[in-house]
Amino acid sequence: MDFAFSEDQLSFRDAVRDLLTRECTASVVRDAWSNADGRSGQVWDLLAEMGVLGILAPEVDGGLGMTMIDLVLLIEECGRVALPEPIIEHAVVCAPIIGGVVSGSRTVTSFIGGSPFALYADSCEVALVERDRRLFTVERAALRLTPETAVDGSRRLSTLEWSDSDATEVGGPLEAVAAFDRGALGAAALLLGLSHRMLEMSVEYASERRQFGAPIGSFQAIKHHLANARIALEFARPLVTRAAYSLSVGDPDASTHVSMAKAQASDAAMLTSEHALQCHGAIGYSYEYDLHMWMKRVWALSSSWGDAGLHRARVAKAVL
Amino acid sequence: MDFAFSEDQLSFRDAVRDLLTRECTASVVRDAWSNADGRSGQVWDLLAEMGVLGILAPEVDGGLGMTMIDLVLLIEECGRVALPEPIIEHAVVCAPIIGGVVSGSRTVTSFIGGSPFALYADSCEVALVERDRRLFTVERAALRLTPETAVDGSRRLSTLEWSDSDATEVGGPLEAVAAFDRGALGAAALLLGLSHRMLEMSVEYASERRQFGAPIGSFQAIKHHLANARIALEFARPLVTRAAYSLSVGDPDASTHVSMAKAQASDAAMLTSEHALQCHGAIGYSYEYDLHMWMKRVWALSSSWGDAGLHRARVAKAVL
Amino acid sequence: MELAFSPSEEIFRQEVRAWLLENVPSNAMPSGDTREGFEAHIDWERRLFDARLAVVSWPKEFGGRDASLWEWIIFEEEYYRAGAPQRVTQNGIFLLAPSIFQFGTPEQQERFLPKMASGEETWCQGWSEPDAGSDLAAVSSRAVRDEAAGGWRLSGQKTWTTRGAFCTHLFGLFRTDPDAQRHHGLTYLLVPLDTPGVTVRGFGRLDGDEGFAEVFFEDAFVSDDFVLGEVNSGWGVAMATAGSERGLTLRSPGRFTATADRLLALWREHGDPKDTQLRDAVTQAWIDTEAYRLQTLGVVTTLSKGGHAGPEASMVKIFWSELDVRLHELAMRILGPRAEVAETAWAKGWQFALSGPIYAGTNEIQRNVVAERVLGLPRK
Amino acid sequence: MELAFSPSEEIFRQEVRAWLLENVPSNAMPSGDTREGFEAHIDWERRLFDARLAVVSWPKEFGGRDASLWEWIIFEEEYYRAGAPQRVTQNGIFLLAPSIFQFGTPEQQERFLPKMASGEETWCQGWSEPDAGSDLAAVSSRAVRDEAAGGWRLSGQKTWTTRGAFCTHLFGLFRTDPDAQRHHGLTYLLVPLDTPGVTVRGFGRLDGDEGFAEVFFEDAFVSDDFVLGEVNSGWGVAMATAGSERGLTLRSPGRFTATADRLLALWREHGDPKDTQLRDAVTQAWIDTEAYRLQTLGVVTTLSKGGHAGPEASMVKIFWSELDVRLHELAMRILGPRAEVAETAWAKGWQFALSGPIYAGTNEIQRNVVAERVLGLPRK
Repeated sequence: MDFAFSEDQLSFRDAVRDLLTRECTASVVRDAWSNADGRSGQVWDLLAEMGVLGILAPEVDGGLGMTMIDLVLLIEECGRVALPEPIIEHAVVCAPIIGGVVSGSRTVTSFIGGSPFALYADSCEVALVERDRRLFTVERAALRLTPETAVDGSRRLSTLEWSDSDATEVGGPLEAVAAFDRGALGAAALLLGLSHRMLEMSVEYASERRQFGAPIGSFQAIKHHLANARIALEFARPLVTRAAYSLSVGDPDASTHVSMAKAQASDAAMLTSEHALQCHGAIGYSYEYDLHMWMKRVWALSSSWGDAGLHRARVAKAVL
Repeated sequence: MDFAFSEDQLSFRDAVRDLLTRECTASVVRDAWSNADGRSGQVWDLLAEMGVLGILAPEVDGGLGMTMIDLVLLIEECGRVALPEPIIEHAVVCAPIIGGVVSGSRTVTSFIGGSPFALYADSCEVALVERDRRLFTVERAALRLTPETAVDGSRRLSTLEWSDSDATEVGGPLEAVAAFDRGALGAAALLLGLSHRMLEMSVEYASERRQFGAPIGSFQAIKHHLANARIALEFARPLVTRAAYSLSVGDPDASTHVSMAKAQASDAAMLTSEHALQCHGAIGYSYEYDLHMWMKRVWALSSSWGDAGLHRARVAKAVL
Repeated sequence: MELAFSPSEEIFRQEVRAWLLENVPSNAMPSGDTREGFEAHIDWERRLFDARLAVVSWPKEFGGRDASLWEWIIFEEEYYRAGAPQRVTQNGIFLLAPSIFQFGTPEQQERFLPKMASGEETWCQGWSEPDAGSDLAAVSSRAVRDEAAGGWRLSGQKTWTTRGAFCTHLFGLFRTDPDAQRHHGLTYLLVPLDTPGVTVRGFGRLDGDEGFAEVFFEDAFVSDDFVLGEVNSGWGVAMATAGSERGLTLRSPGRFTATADRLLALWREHGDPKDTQLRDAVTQAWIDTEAYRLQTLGVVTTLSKGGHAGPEASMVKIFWSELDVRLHELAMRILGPRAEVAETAWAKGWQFALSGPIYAGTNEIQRNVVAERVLGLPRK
Repeated sequence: MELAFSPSEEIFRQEVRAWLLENVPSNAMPSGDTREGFEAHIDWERRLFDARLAVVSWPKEFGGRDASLWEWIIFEEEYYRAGAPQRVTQNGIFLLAPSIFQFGTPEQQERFLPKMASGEETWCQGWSEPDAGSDLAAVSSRAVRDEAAGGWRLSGQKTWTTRGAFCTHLFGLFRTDPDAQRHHGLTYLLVPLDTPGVTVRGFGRLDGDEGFAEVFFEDAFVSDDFVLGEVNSGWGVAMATAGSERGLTLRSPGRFTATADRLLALWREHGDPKDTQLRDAVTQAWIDTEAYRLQTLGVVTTLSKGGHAGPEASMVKIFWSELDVRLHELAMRILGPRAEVAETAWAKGWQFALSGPIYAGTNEIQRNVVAERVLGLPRK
């Protein structure tokens, strides 16, 4: 029994954190709200260069042929900086089953698992889509896009339509469930990262902001709000790690473990977002301050890839 | 529109409060945990003398022929002192439909609405029972009792069995629903009274008890626990009052109003009980201190006469 | 106890309902917290005023109808039930006006109230400052006496001023006695925003609308006529009405009842009836909405009989603000992944609801008030 | 990362499971927090000890097996899964023993540990006093130096001492430097309860059992051999192990996993499958139980590699205590009005669970610790 990441996994995580802290600053995220494709520009290529996009891709395809337990910490880092990219769709969902994703130049999105929208479909080259519980790829040119504006301005949404004749089958029902599970776990990891950063922002602000002659972080109500967020995250992370492990080793209960992780991470992230805003007060409610970009990503991801209720129902079916 | 009790109603309430504060002390409640019948002895007769037991009884029967809006505040007072008596069963459920309850000498209990137990059946003279959605009375001698020990030592529980030949029909399905509604509203009123007293005990204790050089009630965590209880009660009472009014005027939505009241009062009382214990710390956890008797009554009443979930389901059926 | 409205109150309800049915725009206006939307909303306010529906509870002479509090409750119910536009005049008519009625001179009432009612003059609130948010008594904006000119010269900065970039006037607290501490030595001033020396910079809120503003004062002059109440007694002016009115007039039950009705409709259309988990939560939100409405009827009964609301108003503020969050959160849960589409009333309403536990005194501060002033727990 | 136990660990599990299957009494014993129940439980402890299962993680010389923390986790899982009796020795073996291992002299280890393991000597905790509950540093019980006799004379009072009326020994903090303030000048003493001058009065807990005691000291003498750690350094002794051990050994995951398993069984038997509201809550409680188990695996991994637990233990304490309340509350909801029957494990367990957020440092204090020492928020 050893419930810890390896030194290699941790140093890869540190390297990705360094890269993202340097390159994917809050102003990169803010730019994505108003730029053409809602994405980060060069950060995507830098992640490709580091090998992050191809972790799950087969070695024969130029990938690293590794597993979810090698990737999960890196996805969390993408959450920490609110990376505006189809990182889950491309690197987590599609990498193991669609070729050519390693360099990042042929970006893949997905439209599966009953999701009403695809993310960044307008700037992707290909989409993984689901119909009748089977998976297909469709090239960008063959997709009809109907865009929708999201609350999170960097999330470019569209609904997709396509003709069967333009779709190439790449998997059946088992692959479809596995792809959804990977997506849900990816979302859970992103939510952890987003939440930890919101909590950091809140601790920093509450330690500096003074009211009634003291830092507001010295007041017990603020302390307990943020302690509760920290506790929720403390007891979400092990579920996310375990689900990543189960996917990696092909545990027969992996889907249930993923659902536990996503339910817990969704709830913990919503709680953190609520307390983070409340502890910031009015400044957190202003558009110029960064917090709202993290919050809005959390709102979106907590209900994407199955919300907490859907995942608890999946767990209930398995364990009750 | 006038959402206030009349002067008469308020002075009757005050008189009952005076009586109960004087006569139904915590030691009377404590005695009921170990005495023969689990009841208050003379307090019952004093309530009868004041006319409380016969408020809903028809005038022809010696009662006051009044309505639930005249009674609800008095029931709340019974809750405040944790009166160990079948006050709901006798004065709220049975008084309008069974004769001879005014003097209190012929005490009536009830075994209706799907409740698994009757209260104080061993010391009552008659029971109102339900079978096939119809109401009957059965004399004590014709009842077979199987006692059960309750967590609240003053609640003497039994299951009842009887022969149809010993049962006298006193009402059909409509009366059965009305009797259950009265019982549920009575329980809601008791819960309010119990909760307000628990809150008072907690405020008193937190104002006196010092730790870290200050009264614990000056710490924000304690303040917010008790404020939350107070708010929950503030927004439960109007629902209880409205339900009493609706029963009094025969509002067609009265059952729904009762369910709203019982759901809210159950939840508010459970919340208050939790915070009251937590703010007391170890002393509240000791048997010698009075708080636990109030808490245990709350636990019992919050799930008797329909728990919050059952009543919300009733509301859902009506409004969704 | 009597829980029915009188025949004359019901007639009033019918009149209001009929007028709204005829007049409420069928297409949603742009947000009143943007410049274009604000102007459209002021047009709407003018129509309300012309129908004598802008400020029903005010005296006739100032544009009202001398309506009772009960009629005001009815008006609000009908207004929100009809889906009528946001009231961009609210900080004037609901927050400032009660103070002017209580503390203003007859001249001030005559000067300010009719134009406020008609929307000709629009008011924003100047409480918060960069270092005075929850801690309102930390206000440091100054007003220095100009004896010669018969007035006050203002300097300092206000912020988080809702619709400050579009309003014509600001009311706020300024420190007039520099030696006094905390809530002493403050004066309640009424400031035209076109006064020389006043600069307003709008900035964005969470939902992207430019609904906030910073207001800078550099030697801006206001005359003595623009002092509300006594000099150095501004805290009392601000608090006296806040306590009794805030809980009631800022957020009438009609607003939440209308939201709850929409939530129930959303549930009926999109909810899974087999999902008793979500059904239970929706039902509880409805119960809470009813609890809020009924609690308000109790408060109005008390006020109608000459009573006061007191610190219990803090419970009201906590309850409605958290209820509003819950109502919208449930809508988001019903909508599921579709909730992130920006162009829905729910997405906008959710973002707005999140401000409730923060503005008008954070709920943490309100809970302190409940603990100390309602329950009597020790301050320290 | 490797989330399977090793073959030798699985063999250990099988041995423990087989022994428990054979030995756990089929009828529930009376509560160990009553006099008769306590004695029955001590007999049980003796059988555990004879099987070398009382203190598996201790060195062999003191009655253990030198088991790893992983094996200890396995032992606990099996113990609670088997529904084996309450450990009335727990305050000795889980709370005092780690301190004796860390701070005790070889002679003290030899003197105290074997008899603790066998249940011959049973220990209760003497932290709380009438005026020192959450505020442990307010301890005022005194120990005055008796140089001639080579020891200390105790006076004062402890209270809320669990099973104090039945245990043979008490460990606690006493003020040895009357001039020192708060957590300075305290000494950690081991006190036989049959010492002249010690009086114990048992009193009832919430659930009616006489599980609490007051312990009075009037010039009671303990010799220097009974000082654990340095004189005037008792606070450090008490805290050093509390931080790293409390979170782990006081409440092992096996306990909650067993409760959750019983809850799931109760749901399957009595739950309404169409009630997704309650089903959802039961499922969430199961998820939380799993989260607790997995989080502990992380802590054990850290400790096994020589790391320390630190203030994160406060998160653990908050989580298990509130999880335990929730698990029992859900059982009460499933049972509905039948829950008030006293003679069920759930009713008893519910009442016990309510003490969790209070003892071992109230959750309010633990949340302060999380805020200040995990998150780094300012103390003042």
